[in-house]
Amino acid sequence: MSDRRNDRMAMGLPAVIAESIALEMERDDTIVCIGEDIGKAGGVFGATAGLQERFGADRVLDAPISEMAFTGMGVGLAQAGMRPLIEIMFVDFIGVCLEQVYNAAAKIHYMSGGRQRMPIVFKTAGGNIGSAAQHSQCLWGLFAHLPGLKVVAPCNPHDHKGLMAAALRSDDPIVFIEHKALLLQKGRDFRHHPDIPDRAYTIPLGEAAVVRQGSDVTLATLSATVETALEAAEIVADEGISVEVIDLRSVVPLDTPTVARSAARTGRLLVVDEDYLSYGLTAELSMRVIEQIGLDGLRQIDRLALPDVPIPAALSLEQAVVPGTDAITAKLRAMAQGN
Amino acid sequence: MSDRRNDRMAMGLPAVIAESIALEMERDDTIVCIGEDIGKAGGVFGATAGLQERFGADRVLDAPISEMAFTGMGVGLAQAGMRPLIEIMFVDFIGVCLEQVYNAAAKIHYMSGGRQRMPIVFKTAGGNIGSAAQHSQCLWGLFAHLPGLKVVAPCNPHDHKGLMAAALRSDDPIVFIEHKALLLQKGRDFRHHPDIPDRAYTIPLGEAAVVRQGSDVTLATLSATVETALEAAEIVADEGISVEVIDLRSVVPLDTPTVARSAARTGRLLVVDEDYLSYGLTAELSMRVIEQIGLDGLRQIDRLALPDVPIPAALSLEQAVVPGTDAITAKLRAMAQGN
Amino acid sequence: MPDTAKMLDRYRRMGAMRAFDEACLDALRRKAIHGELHVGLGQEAIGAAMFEALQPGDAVVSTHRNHFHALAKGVDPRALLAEICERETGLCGGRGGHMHPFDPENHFSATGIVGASLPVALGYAHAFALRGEDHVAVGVTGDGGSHSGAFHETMVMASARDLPLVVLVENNALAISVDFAAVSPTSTVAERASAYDALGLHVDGTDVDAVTAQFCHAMDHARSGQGPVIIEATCCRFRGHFEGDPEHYRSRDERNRLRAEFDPIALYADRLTEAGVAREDLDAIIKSEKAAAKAMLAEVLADPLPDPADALAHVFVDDVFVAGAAA
Amino acid sequence: MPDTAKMLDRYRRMGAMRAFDEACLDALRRKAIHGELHVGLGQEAIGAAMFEALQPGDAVVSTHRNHFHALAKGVDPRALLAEICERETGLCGGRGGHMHPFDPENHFSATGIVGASLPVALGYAHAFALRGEDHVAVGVTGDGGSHSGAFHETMVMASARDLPLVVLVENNALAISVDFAAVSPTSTVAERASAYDALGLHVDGTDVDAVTAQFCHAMDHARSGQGPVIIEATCCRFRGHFEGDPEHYRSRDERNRLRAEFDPIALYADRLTEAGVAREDLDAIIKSEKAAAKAMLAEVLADPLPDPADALAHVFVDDVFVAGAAA
Ligand SMILES: Cc1ncc(C[n+]2csc(CCOP(=O)(O)OP(=O)(O)O)c2C)c(N)n1
Ligand SMILES: Cc1ncc(C[n+]2csc(CCOP(=O)(O)OP(=O)(O)O)c2C)c(N)n1
Ligand SMILES: [Mg+2]
Ligand SMILES: [Mg+2]
Repeated sequence: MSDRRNDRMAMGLPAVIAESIALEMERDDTIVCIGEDIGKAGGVFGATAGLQERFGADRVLDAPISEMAFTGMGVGLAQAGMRPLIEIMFVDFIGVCLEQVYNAAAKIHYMSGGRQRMPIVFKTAGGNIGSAAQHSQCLWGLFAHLPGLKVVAPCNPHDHKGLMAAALRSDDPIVFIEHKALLLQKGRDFRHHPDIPDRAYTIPLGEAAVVRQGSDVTLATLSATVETALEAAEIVADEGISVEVIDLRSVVPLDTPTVARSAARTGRLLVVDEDYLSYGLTAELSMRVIEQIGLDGLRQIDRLALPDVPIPAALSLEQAVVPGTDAITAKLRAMAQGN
Repeated sequence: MSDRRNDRMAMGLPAVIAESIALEMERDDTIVCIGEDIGKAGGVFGATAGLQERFGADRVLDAPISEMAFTGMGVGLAQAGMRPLIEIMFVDFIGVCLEQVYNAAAKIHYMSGGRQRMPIVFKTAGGNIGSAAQHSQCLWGLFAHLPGLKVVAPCNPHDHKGLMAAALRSDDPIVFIEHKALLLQKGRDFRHHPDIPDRAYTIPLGEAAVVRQGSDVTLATLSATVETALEAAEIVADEGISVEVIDLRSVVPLDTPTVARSAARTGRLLVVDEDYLSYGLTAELSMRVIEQIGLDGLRQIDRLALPDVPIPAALSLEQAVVPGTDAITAKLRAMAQGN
Repeated sequence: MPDTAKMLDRYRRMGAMRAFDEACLDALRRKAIHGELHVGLGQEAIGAAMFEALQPGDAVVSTHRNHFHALAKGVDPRALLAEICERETGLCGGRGGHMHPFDPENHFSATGIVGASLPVALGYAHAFALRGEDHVAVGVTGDGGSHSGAFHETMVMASARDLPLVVLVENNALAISVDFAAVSPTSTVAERASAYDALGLHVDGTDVDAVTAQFCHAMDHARSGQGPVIIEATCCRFRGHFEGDPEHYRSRDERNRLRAEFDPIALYADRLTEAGVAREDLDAIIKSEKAAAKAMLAEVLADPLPDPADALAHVFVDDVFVAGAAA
Repeated sequence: MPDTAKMLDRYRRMGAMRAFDEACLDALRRKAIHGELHVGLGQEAIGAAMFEALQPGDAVVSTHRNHFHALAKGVDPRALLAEICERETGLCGGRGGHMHPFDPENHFSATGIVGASLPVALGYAHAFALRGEDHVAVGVTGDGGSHSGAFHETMVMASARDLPLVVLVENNALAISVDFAAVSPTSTVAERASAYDALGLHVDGTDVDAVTAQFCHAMDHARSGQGPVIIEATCCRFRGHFEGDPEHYRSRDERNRLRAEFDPIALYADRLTEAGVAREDLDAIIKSEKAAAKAMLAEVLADPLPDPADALAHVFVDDVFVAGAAA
C-alpha cells in the first residue's frame, strides 16, 4: 500500500464526508449548510470540520435547537435558488421537524407541476451505538414510505464521499443517513474499503454494489450492516456456504434488479436491516424481488431486522435485538440447509 | 328494518364516534379530550359533537394550533393517571408533532421497563377527498413502522364505535385513523353495515373481519377501501370470480392468520391499500402471509396501492392514483385468469 | 387633501381581490373545485396593502388562505384561478390546487400546514442576506398560526441574525372555531415581538390606508437591516373557515354584524365618498372587476383537466435511476 | 444570623449530587455505561434548590441532563444509578438508561429530546388543574431548549389556562457548542415571559440560597393559581456536553476559569466558612458523600445486566392479540 493510500485510509469517516462537502461548496457557491454544532465544533462527529472556517458562518450556520425553523429554511433557500444541506444531528429528532421534510421538500416539485426544484440534502446520523430508544434509530423505512424523498445510507468512506457529492448535485431532496458507529471509524477499519480519491467524484444514486460474490444465498443490506454481513459471510464461507453480499446504498431508489438477478441465481434471498422489521425495507425489497422473478423464482426468502421494539439501553438487550453476526450466520446456515 | 334500526342507520358516522366517546367518558372520568375545534364546534366532521357541553371545557379542550404541546400533554396526562384522547385533525399534520407520538408515547412503556403505562388515543382523519398533497394522506404505514403504537383504521360505523371504545379502554397508545370520506357518510350508505347497538361495546384490537366470503381470490384491505373492494367483488362476481374480502381493521396488530388461512385456501392474495405503495402495508402483509404459508402456498400474489406520488389536486389525477373500483376489478380479473 | 387617484387604486385592488374569490365560490358551486376552499372575503385590505408594499424581488410565503397574497405578489390571476380550478393550464398544472400555488418567478409560494409558511420565509430571508440583496421575505400566518412552535423558532432565528423578514399575522380572531382571546395569553400577537427583540406593529386590517402605511413601514424596517418585524392586522372572516363550514361556533347574526361593520371595501367607499367620489363611480369599479373575474372564470372552465396519464410525472427531477432496470 | 444547619443541608445536598455524578463518571470509565452520558457538574445548586421547593405531589419532567432533578424529586439514588449502569435492578430494568428514567410513584420522568420535556409537564399541570389538586408541574429545559417550538407552544397553553407550571431554564450558556448569546435574540430567557403574560424570574444558579428562594417563589406563584412561571437559573457546565466531547468550541483555560469562579459548592463553602463553619467539617461532608456514592456504585456494579431473553417484553401492556394466532 502506498504511503498516500495509507494516509487516506487513516482518515476518519467524518473527515472524508467533510472533504466531500468542502469540494462541492468550492465548486458551487449556492451550497449553504445549516445545523446544530456543525460550525464552530465541526459537527458532533466532525463530519463538517473546517467548513465554517473556510466558508464563513453564513454558509455554515450554527443553528439553535429550532429544527422546525431550519428545515423550513432549507425549503425557502431552495426556492430562493440555493442548495441547502440541512443537518438533523440524529435521525431520531426528525419527529420535531418531519413536516418540512415530507410535506414541503418532498412534495413541492410535484405540487408545483415540476416548476419548483427542491435541491436539499437532509444529512443525519442513525444507528445503534448504545444510546437507547431515542438516539439509536435508523428510520430509513419511515422516509422511504413518504414519496418524493431519496434516501441514502452508505456503508464505507468511499461511498460516503461519492454519494454525498451526488446528493449535493442532485436537484431532488435527499435524506442522507450516516451511521454513528461508522462515523467513529477510519478507512482501514472497513472490510470493504475502496480507495478514496482526493478529487471530487460522484456515485449515481440508486445503484447497489455487489460487495462479495457468492452462489448459495443472496444477502442484501446497507449501512453499517454491510460490514456485519461481510463478517458473517466470511464465517459461513469456512463452512462451505457461499454468500453474495449486496450493499443497497439507498432505499429510494431501491436497486431491485441487482438484487433480483442475484437472487434468481442463488435461489435464496435474505434481507437484513438494522431498521425496524415491520413495514420497512425487508418486506419491500422481498416483495419487489418476488414481483420481478415470481413466487417460484426463489427457493427461500427470509428477513432479519430489528424487531418491533424500542431500542433498549442495556448492552445485553441491545445486542439481543440489533442484527449482529451471530443472528446473520444463524439465518444463513438455516437457509443453506433448506432447499 | 325496524324504525329503531332505521334511525341508527340514518346517523352519520361522526355521531356514532361521538356516541362511543361519550359512553366511555361517562364510565371513566379520567378520559380527557384535547384537540383543535373538538369542543365548541364539535369537531370539523362532528365526531366530538356534544361532548364539550356534556363534559365541560376542561375535559373536552379546544386547543390552539400547538400540536407539539398538546400531543405532549397527552403523554403528561397519561403519566398523571388520566386517559387522554388527543385529536390531530388530519393525519397529514403529524409532521409537526410526531416526536411525542413515536419517541414518547410509543416507547415509554418499554423504556420504563413496564412501570409507566401510556393509555392514549391519537384520533385523526386520513384519506382522499380531493384536498391534495398535504390533506389527503393515510400514513398508517408510517405509524406502523414505529414500534409501540397500535394503529387502527375502521371501515364502518359499527366498527368505529366498538374499536373506539376498545382504544379508550386499552392501556397502550393507539393511533385511530378515521377516513374523511367515511366521515361524510351515514350508516345506510355502507355496503357492510352491522347494527350499531346503543350501549357501549368493544371490538378486540387486532381481529380482522371477513366481510365477504369467496373462493378464488383473497383481497385484504381496510378503511374506506373495504367499500370499494366490496363493490369490485360484486362486479367481478357477475363474471364468475369469487372474491373473499377481508377488512384488516388495524395494521398493528395485523391479523395475518386470518388472511393467511384465506389465502391458503384461495391460492391468490391481493392486498389493496389507499396509503402509499412502498414500505407499507401491501409488502408487509404479503411477506407475513408468505412466511406463514410458504412461497409455494400461493399461486399468485399482487398488491395495489397509491403509487409513490404526492396526491395531486386535480380530480382527474387523483382518480388515476387512488385505488378505485376499476383498478381493483382489473387486478382481480388478471389474477383470476392466471394460475 | 386626499389623493383620490391613489385611493381609487386601492379601492379597485380590493374590489378585484373580492371578485377573484367570488369567482372561486362560483367555481365551487359549479363543481370545478373538488377539494377544500378557503376564501379571504373581509381581508381584502391586507392584500391590497401588501400589493403596494412589496417589490418584485421580495418573496411571500403564504397559508391555506393565500389568494390575495398571491395576487398582491403579482401571480398571474388567470393561472392562479386555473390552478384553483384544477386545470392543466393552472400555475402548477393542477397538481398543487388552491392550497399549494408555487410561482418561482414571482417568489411566491404557500402551504396548507399552519405555521409552516414562516420557516420557509426565513429561508428566503437568509438567502437574501447571504447574497447581499435588499429584498424582504414576508411570511404570512393567521392568529392561529401564531401559537405554533414554528412561529417562535422562526422569530428566534430571524432576530438573532437580523434577517429581512416580515411576519404578517392576519388576525381574524378565529382559528376555524377557536377564539383568539380564548387561547392567546396576550391580547395581541404584536406585543410578543419584545420577546424576540423585534419590531411589533398592530394595525386595523380593515382600514386599507392604515394597513398600507404600516406594511410599508414594516418592509422598510426589514429592508434596511434592522431585523424582523411582526405586523398584526386585525380583520374579520366573512365566510366559514372553509366552504361548507357549518359555523356552529358563531351565529348568523354575529357574522352579519361583522360584515356590516367591518367590510374594508364598504368602509373605504365611505371614505372615498367623503373625499368627493361619486357612489356610482365606485359601484362601476366593483362591477367591472366582477365582470372581469367572471369572464376569466368562464375561460378557465373551458380549459382541460390534467391528463390522467401524467399523474406520475414530476415526483423527482432526476428520473429514478435503477441500475440495470432494463434487464 | 444565618441558619447554618439549613445551610449545611444545602451543602450536603449539593455534595451528594456531585458525588452521584462522579460515580457515573467512574461507572463510565469502568465501561458499565455503553451509551452517552451527560453529567451536571457545576449545576448542583439548582438541583439542591429544587429539592427544597418541591412537594411530593409535584411532578418534574426533565432532560438529557436529568440526574440532579431526579434526585431532587426523591427518585431512589440506587435505582437511578443502577438504571444509568444499565442494570436489571435499575429504575426501569435497564431499558431506559440514563436519558430515560421513569418513576411514576415520584412523578418524575425525562426525555432525551430537547424541548420535549415541556409539553409533558404541561400535561401534568392540566391533570392537576382538572382534578383540583394543588400540585405543580416543573418542566426543565436548558437554554438550548428555550429556542424550540415546544417551549413556545407550552407557554401559550399554560398561560392561557393559568396552569400550575414552572418552566425551569438551566442556562449554562451552551447548547453543546452553541453560545446562547449567539443564537438568542434576548439576553435572558426570563424576559420572554412577558410574551406569555407569565412571571419571569432570573437568578444566579450558582448561588444555592438565591436559587432556592426564587424557586420557592416560582412554585408558590404557580401553586396559588397565578399561572405559569419561567425561572431561568444561570450556571456553568464544567465538563463536556457529553463524556467524550472534544470541546473544540472552548479552551481548557476557559473551562478552568469557569470551574474556578462559578463552582456552586466552592462558593457555598466560602459562605459557610464566613458564617463560622470549619473547613474540615465541610470537607468531611464531601468526603462522606463521595464514600457513600462510591459504595453505592460498587453495589450496583455487582447487580446483573438484564436477561437478553426479556428483550422483547413490555412493548405493549396488552399482548398483541392476533385472531387465531394459534392456528
Ligand atoms: C399544523 C396544522 N394544524 C391544523 C391544521 C388545520 N387548520 C387549517 S387552517 C386552521 C385554522 C387556521 O387559523 P388561522 O391561522 O387563524 O388562519 P385563518 O384560517 O383564520 O386565516 C387549522 C386549524 C393545519 N392545516 N395545520
Ligand atoms: C430536538 C433535539 N435536537 C437536538 C438534540 C441534540 N442535543 C442533545 S442535548 C443538546 C443541547 C442542549 O442544550 P441545552 O438545552 O442548553 O441543555 P444543556 O445540554 O446545556 O444542559 C442537543 C443539541 C436533541 N436531543 N433533540
Ligand atoms: Mg384566524
Ligand atoms: Mg445549555
